Amino acid sequence: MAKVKFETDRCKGCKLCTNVCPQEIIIIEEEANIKGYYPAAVKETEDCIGCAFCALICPDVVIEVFKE
Amino acid sequence: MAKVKFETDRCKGCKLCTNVCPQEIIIIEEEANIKGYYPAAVKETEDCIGCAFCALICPDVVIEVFKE
Amino acid sequence: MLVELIIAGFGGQGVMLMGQLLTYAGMKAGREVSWIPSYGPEMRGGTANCTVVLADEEIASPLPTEPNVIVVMNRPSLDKFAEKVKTGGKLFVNSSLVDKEVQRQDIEVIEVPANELALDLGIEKVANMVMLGAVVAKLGVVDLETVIDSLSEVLPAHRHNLLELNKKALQQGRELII
Amino acid sequence: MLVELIIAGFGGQGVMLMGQLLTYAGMKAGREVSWIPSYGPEMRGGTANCTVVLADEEIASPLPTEPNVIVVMNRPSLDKFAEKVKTGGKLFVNSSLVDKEVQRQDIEVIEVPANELALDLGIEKVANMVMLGAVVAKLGVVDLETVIDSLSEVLPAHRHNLLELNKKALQQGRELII
Amino acid sequence: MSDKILMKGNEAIAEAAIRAGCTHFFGYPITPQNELPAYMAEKLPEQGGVFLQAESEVAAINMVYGASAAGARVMTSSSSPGISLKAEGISYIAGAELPCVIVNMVRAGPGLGGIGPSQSDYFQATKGMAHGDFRLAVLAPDSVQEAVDLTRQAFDIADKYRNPVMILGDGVIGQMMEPVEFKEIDSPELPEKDWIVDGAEGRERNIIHSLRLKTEDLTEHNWKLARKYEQMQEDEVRYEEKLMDDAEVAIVAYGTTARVVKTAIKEARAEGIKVGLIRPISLFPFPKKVIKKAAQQVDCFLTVEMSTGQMVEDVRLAVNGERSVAFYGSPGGAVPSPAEILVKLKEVME
Amino acid sequence: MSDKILMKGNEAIAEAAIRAGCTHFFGYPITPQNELPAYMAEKLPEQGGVFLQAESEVAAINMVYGASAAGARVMTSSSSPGISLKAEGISYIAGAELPCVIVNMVRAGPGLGGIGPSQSDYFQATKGMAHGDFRLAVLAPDSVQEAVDLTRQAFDIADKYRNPVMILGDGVIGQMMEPVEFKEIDSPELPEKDWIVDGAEGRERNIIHSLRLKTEDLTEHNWKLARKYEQMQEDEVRYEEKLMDDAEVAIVAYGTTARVVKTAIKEARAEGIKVGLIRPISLFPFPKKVIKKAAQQVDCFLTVEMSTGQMVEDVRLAVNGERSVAFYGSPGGAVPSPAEILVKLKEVME
Amino acid sequence: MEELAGRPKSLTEQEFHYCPGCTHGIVHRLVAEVIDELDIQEQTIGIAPVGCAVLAYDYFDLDMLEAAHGRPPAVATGIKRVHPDKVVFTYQGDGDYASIGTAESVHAASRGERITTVFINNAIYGMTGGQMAPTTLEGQKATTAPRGRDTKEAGFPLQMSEMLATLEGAVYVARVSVDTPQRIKQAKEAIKKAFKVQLKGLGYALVEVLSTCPTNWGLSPQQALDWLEDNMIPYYPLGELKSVGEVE
Amino acid sequence: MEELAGRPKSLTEQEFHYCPGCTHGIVHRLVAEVIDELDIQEQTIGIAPVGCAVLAYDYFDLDMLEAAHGRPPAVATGIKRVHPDKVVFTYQGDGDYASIGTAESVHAASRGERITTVFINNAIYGMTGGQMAPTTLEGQKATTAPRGRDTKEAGFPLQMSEMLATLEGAVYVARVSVDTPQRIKQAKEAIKKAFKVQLKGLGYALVEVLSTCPTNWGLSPQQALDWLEDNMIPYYPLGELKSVGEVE
Ligand SMILES: Cc1ncc(C[n+]2csc(CCOP(=O)(O)OP(=O)(O)O)c2C)c(N)n1
Ligand SMILES: Cc1ncc(C[n+]2csc(CCOP(=O)(O)OP(=O)(O)O)c2C)c(N)n1
Ligand code: SF4
Ligand code: SF4
Ligand code: SF4
Ligand code: SF4
Ligand code: SF4
Ligand code: SF4
Ligand SMILES: [Mg+2]
Ligand SMILES: [Mg+2]
Repeated sequence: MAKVKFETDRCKGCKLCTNVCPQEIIIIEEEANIKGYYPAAVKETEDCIGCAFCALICPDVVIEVFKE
Repeated sequence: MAKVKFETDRCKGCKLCTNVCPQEIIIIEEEANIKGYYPAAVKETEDCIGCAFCALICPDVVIEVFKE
Repeated sequence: MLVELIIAGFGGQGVMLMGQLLTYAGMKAGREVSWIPSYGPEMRGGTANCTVVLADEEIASPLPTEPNVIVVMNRPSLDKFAEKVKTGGKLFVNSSLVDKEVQRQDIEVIEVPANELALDLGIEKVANMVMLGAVVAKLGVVDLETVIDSLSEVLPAHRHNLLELNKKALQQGRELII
Repeated sequence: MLVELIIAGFGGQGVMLMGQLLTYAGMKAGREVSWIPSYGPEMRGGTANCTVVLADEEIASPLPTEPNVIVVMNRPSLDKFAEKVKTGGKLFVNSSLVDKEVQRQDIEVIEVPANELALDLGIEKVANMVMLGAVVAKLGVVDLETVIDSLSEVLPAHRHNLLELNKKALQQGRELII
Repeated sequence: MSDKILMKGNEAIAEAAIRAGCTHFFGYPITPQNELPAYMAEKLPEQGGVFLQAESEVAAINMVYGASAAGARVMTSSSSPGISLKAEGISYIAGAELPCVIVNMVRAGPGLGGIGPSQSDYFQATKGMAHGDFRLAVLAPDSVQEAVDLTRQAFDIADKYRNPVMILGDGVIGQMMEPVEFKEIDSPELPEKDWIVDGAEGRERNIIHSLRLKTEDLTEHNWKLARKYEQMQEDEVRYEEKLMDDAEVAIVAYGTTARVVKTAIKEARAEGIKVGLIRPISLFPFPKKVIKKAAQQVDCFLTVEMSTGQMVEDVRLAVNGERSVAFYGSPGGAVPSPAEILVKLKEVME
Repeated sequence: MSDKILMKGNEAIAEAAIRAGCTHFFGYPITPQNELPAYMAEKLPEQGGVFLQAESEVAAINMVYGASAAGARVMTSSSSPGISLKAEGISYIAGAELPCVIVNMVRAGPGLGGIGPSQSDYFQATKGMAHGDFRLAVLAPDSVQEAVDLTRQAFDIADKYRNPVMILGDGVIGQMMEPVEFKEIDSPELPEKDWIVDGAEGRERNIIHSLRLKTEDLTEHNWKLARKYEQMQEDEVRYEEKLMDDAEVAIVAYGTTARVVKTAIKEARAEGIKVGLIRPISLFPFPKKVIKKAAQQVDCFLTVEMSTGQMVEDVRLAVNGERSVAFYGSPGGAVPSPAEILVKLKEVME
Repeated sequence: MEELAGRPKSLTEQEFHYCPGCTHGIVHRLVAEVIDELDIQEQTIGIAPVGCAVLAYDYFDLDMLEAAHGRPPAVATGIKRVHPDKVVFTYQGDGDYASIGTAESVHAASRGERITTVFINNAIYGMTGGQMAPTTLEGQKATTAPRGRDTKEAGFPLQMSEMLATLEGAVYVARVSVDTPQRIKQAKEAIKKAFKVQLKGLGYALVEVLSTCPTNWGLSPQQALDWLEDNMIPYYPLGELKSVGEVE
Repeated sequence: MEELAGRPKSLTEQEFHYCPGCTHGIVHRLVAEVIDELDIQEQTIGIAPVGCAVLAYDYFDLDMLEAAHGRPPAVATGIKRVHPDKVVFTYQGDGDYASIGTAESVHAASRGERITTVFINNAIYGMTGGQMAPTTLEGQKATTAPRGRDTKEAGFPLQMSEMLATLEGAVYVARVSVDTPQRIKQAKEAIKKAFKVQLKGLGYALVEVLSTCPTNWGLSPQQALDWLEDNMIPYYPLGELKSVGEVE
């Protein structure tokens, strides 16, 4: 079981993570964060396979990935 | 028939010409030139074969070589 | 007449262009004018702003310390600039993106839902022109027509396809004030 | 006592060493001393010289404009420096290499056949020491013994095999004067 | 309405340079002057000129040396750290007596400092630019229009004296847009460039060098340069006086600072304070006679600079003890406010 | 006989630096200071120190920046054109508040100029070294012994103020041999170097930088630097006065020139002229109080420099119009003769 | 729960000031991860360049310096010669490393200076707003190459790594990219090796990282990655150009 | 009588100030001969370096400049961009070209600047009295390497030509020597080709000439030539390293 965690207020909405997720479960939220960017988030967390691609490509160290 | 001509007062007595002459006819004079160097000269001019090695290696453009 | 104005917003909101257009129109209208941008690395991912002065006399300092008009296009700009408006001055707020209430009583606050009105026109990008239309109409120091006339000269050639849209946006902004 | 002296010659004749040795001996003898060389690109294939001052009092300028002693080791140096000797001063000429007559009447000219005397000792290279021996003997401001004592301290270690020869050369030069 | 156009200082200087016949530009990017090379990159090739981004400021200034020696009107621009890197090259250009125009859009130092407007390169520009006894002519505009006008003059001064000329601005002058007019100006008579190197076809060869091995030659050369600078002192002093007629205090300020001072003076006058402005436009040659004369009239001077105090020394040298000279400085990349200046002014007048 | 040894200025400075605890030297060859790096190359490795010939002066000064940041006592040396190349780096060092010692054996400029002794880098050393509001402490010895003594002090001043210190000499000082003594000196109390970067083991990390993006920070930083320089003005002024007690004229001169002036003064005194010498040893901080005081006593000043006139401005600033200040210069790499100076002196006294 | 990815210890909490999608941030993270994994945080001194990464000293939780534009290799040399037992790295852009700093880069490599360089090749001057870099590709537009780089006027894009690999002192030279997760992993391996080379005292180690500048390329972050892949990698081939001596 | 050898027209009458046996003089003559043979004396602008050849402007009977130390390629660029139809060459020592001027050398080559460089590699700083050059050989003594060059401290002798040959803009790169009459002839051919490359506008042309400095090597002129042959040629192999495009 994998888990991803987004530190939303660091996100700049670059969407790189959304593009690399093999599960295509990362979406961009409709609410801007404090910085004014529309941040990324994972909705169907249960589908995450813990590949960490998102974290690898995130330029702003927004994402943590855990595995049990 | 070849001829060599040394502009003696330009010579710095480095002896490079004496070493390359295949005919070994270049010698160093015993009298210093105006600069205070002992200049090179050819004594047995008739033995010169006009190879121009001396002129090629002379760093001070002292030597002219002619051929008839 | 002396308008000392700061326009501030997000990089990409087109605040520089707003200022340039106003300045250009001011020049066309025979005013003394100056425009000056913020510049440099703080622009990376941050806010951008420019300062415009329109005057009847030779402009001494192009960098007013107490501007009488400030236009804020986003929240961080409000936070940074709301305090700087001169008493009796005007603060234009892009209410589409700023939901915070302005506390000052000594200035006039004009709320312009610029992004929403722009979206009405079909493209959010012209929110800046909507706001500018409102500002120009409110200040009344240059005609909006002059601003519209300036568009083709200030916009780079490859953006001239957007002239009509920008014009509409400017007019939209004016509507709001009238 | 104030000796202001220039030693000039060909690069390679060891004029710098002559000056340093004299300066060192002067220091040993308790004099105020300074030594200063010519330096830089003009040294390429040209003449070299150094200036020595020996004094009883603190040396003001280490660069006398009118030296009272000049030592010339070759012809170009004579041409350059003969005029500079102060009236009443001394000019030492290496007569082995300089055949030109010195015209000045207001100075004392001392001819030293330094190269020849050096050759007598078997090695022309010590012509400089021969000359120095003569200079020291003539001036009398430091003992030749002090100069000889200084040799081992001024000569670099790898040249210490030549100490004895240099000593002889110095003495040879003195002979000439006495 | 005039034929004025609205332009950024950096771009206006570039345009003015092109109109002054500048055909070659060599530079290296640095804020806040980047619009200048960008403009050159766009426009120069269109006119058969050459824009080249050099690998560094050091390379750029040496390309300028080469192009100037080859006879071109040539320009480079940079900002403080980049100008420091050009120091050696500028000294060579001055030593070899080559004309060129160098723009310095000063930012606050030292080191990387900040990019805000500053005047902390005054000493460097006017006195200690690099090793050796030479000077730049230094022109400091306070508006985009003046930047345009001075750019033209800079090229003429450079050619007239065969000496580098610096235009000293800052981020405000470079980044600001103001209406400008490019007037048609007749060129002054300038000496023929018979000293250039372009292949000695049908003439004696030319040599460009700054080396002078004989001390007599170098001494004479340095006095020759010194005479040039004295000539500039005679002929090239530029300044503005404002409200000096009845002034009891004179503020001395240049460039961007002078703009702010004008506002301060307006406010002071409104309060009945008799204060005027002396604005040096040429920082070298410095308008010392004007200040000396003013010293006969005013009670005291206040020098305002965006630095911890540099031009104030030249003001003091000109005043020569006749009056007191106070200083107010803003050295961190911030333009001082008229209010601060006013406070200082009142303090000084007590 | 003392334990004096006969040494060249360049070598003596190197030896003094090593004795002062200098462990690192980075330089690039240039006449007339080559014996200094050569000496370092010979001796430093023997003591576990590091000598490195850098690829250029630019690299050398930035190596100095690194080594100083890493906590070493570090030195570089060069001569005029090389110092110009170091300008940017020196500004960074000053901006980042790093201590180091820089030797400049000045040669005549501008450009390649000549290699003769000169004082034409005075402005550069004391005022306009590079961009930004910073100063070097500048020490100018007039003998090999003084060069030795000042070298030690230079390192202490550098560490005390966290500021670069320049030793300003010329070919005479560097090439001359004079007897010297290396005295054992107790180190003054110096602040602990708790700011260095050497891997943040068991402590808070340190950052060395000159960038300050916020104008308030940079403003405060520049005023902090300015206060340092004022502190130097209080504590670090060094000068020599000679025969000033009854002097009616004061000659102001430093370094090599002061030596010649001493001879000139001796000759003048022999003719009954009451002339004395004020010799600034620290050029920055400049001994302005001493000169100001002398202005109450003498009738006039004569400044003698190997330049077309640089320090004379500081003399005039100090005198502040109280007395006339004349100038005599020799700007081509030649030391002026006592006779020339005497002629000028008589002219001035008329 | 095991953490597979997260914030490395050697980064501070400070948010990067880089533009959205700028790969500077990725490389920062990789360098910090390597330092963590080698457990050298308290022995490492990092040098920030002048360029967009100028504030790197705020991001790496290490002893840090900011060096003048182009001079990090010289500054690193100064530090390393004082502390030969510490780890010193420079982080530099293409303008910094391959243009103004060419002499310092070449000679640090030639000396075999025992330092590590992470060289961010984004084919542009990011910080100053999009001027041509030495590595800007043929035809690529920049504010100082408004018609696209013309090799006749501006010369050819500089293959710095290939050039430096000819030097004996450069013992490890690799070019990597950060445009895909796979390549990001490889990039990290190369950076790690470049640090190990230093720890072993073998000589100079260089990792060139192909990077994006969405802002000045005028592309979205993803388009920028694609452009990198399509245009940069063909001209700047990936891989180890040189690896002398054993590091493991 | 036919003149087989003599004073080329493109040299002035001025005597060289070089030390006895210094090969700078040979190379001067070769360059002048090439200019004569190509008949370009009135189209050529030469640039003297700072180094022993600083006075080259007195010797070449051409329009000449003296450039700051290391900057001849930048100065040449400035001239060439003003007069693209003229011939511009730089004459530089190893300190000038390969140390302080590295950035200018690399970038002139990389730009394919249409200029010619004659690069005198004498493995020492002649002018300043024998300091280590970037090209000083391992173990070779110099005033700043009193124990001989230690590659651990000072790095490896820089093979500048090999390094620059990797650059696309450098279209002709050759290394020659002037230690024997035969090699002197080859050297002249290479120099000639380097000028022809420029005349054809092909790009940057470089000829590295292995040379002697008897004075600072502490050898007689002949010993110096022998030392060059025995020590320099093995490390700096002779020949054309690169020749792109046809020149004849
Ligand atoms: C001496 C000097 N010259 C120029 C600059 C301006 N400058 C700052 S960053 C930079 C280049 C940045 O480009 P690069 O090194 O490629 O880094 P990037 O921003 O692309 O990461 C320049 C030219 C400077 N600060 N100092
Ligand atoms: C900026 C600068 N740095 C240093 C010098 C001193 N300098 C003069 S020539 C030279 C090096 C000469 O060596 P090289 O280039 O190999 O030429 P060579 O004399 O051997 O022919 C140096 C360092 C200088 N004149 N300018
Ligand atoms: S870890 Fe992999 S699967 Fe999970 S969200 Fe990230 S990219 Fe998608
Ligand atoms: S990659 Fe990072 S910064 Fe970009 S959208 Fe995803 S979480 Fe946000
Ligand atoms: S031409 Fe040949 S044979 Fe004649 S002297 Fe010269 S080297 Fe000897
Ligand atoms: S090679 Fe030339 S300089 Fe040397 S000895 Fe022969 S003629 Fe004289
Ligand atoms: S300008 Fe380019 S390199 Fe700089 S932060 Fe933005 S995207 Fe990154
Ligand atoms: S020092 Fe060396 S390179 Fe210079 S002229 Fe003498 S021998 Fe030639
Ligand atoms: Mg970049
Ligand atoms: Mg050499």
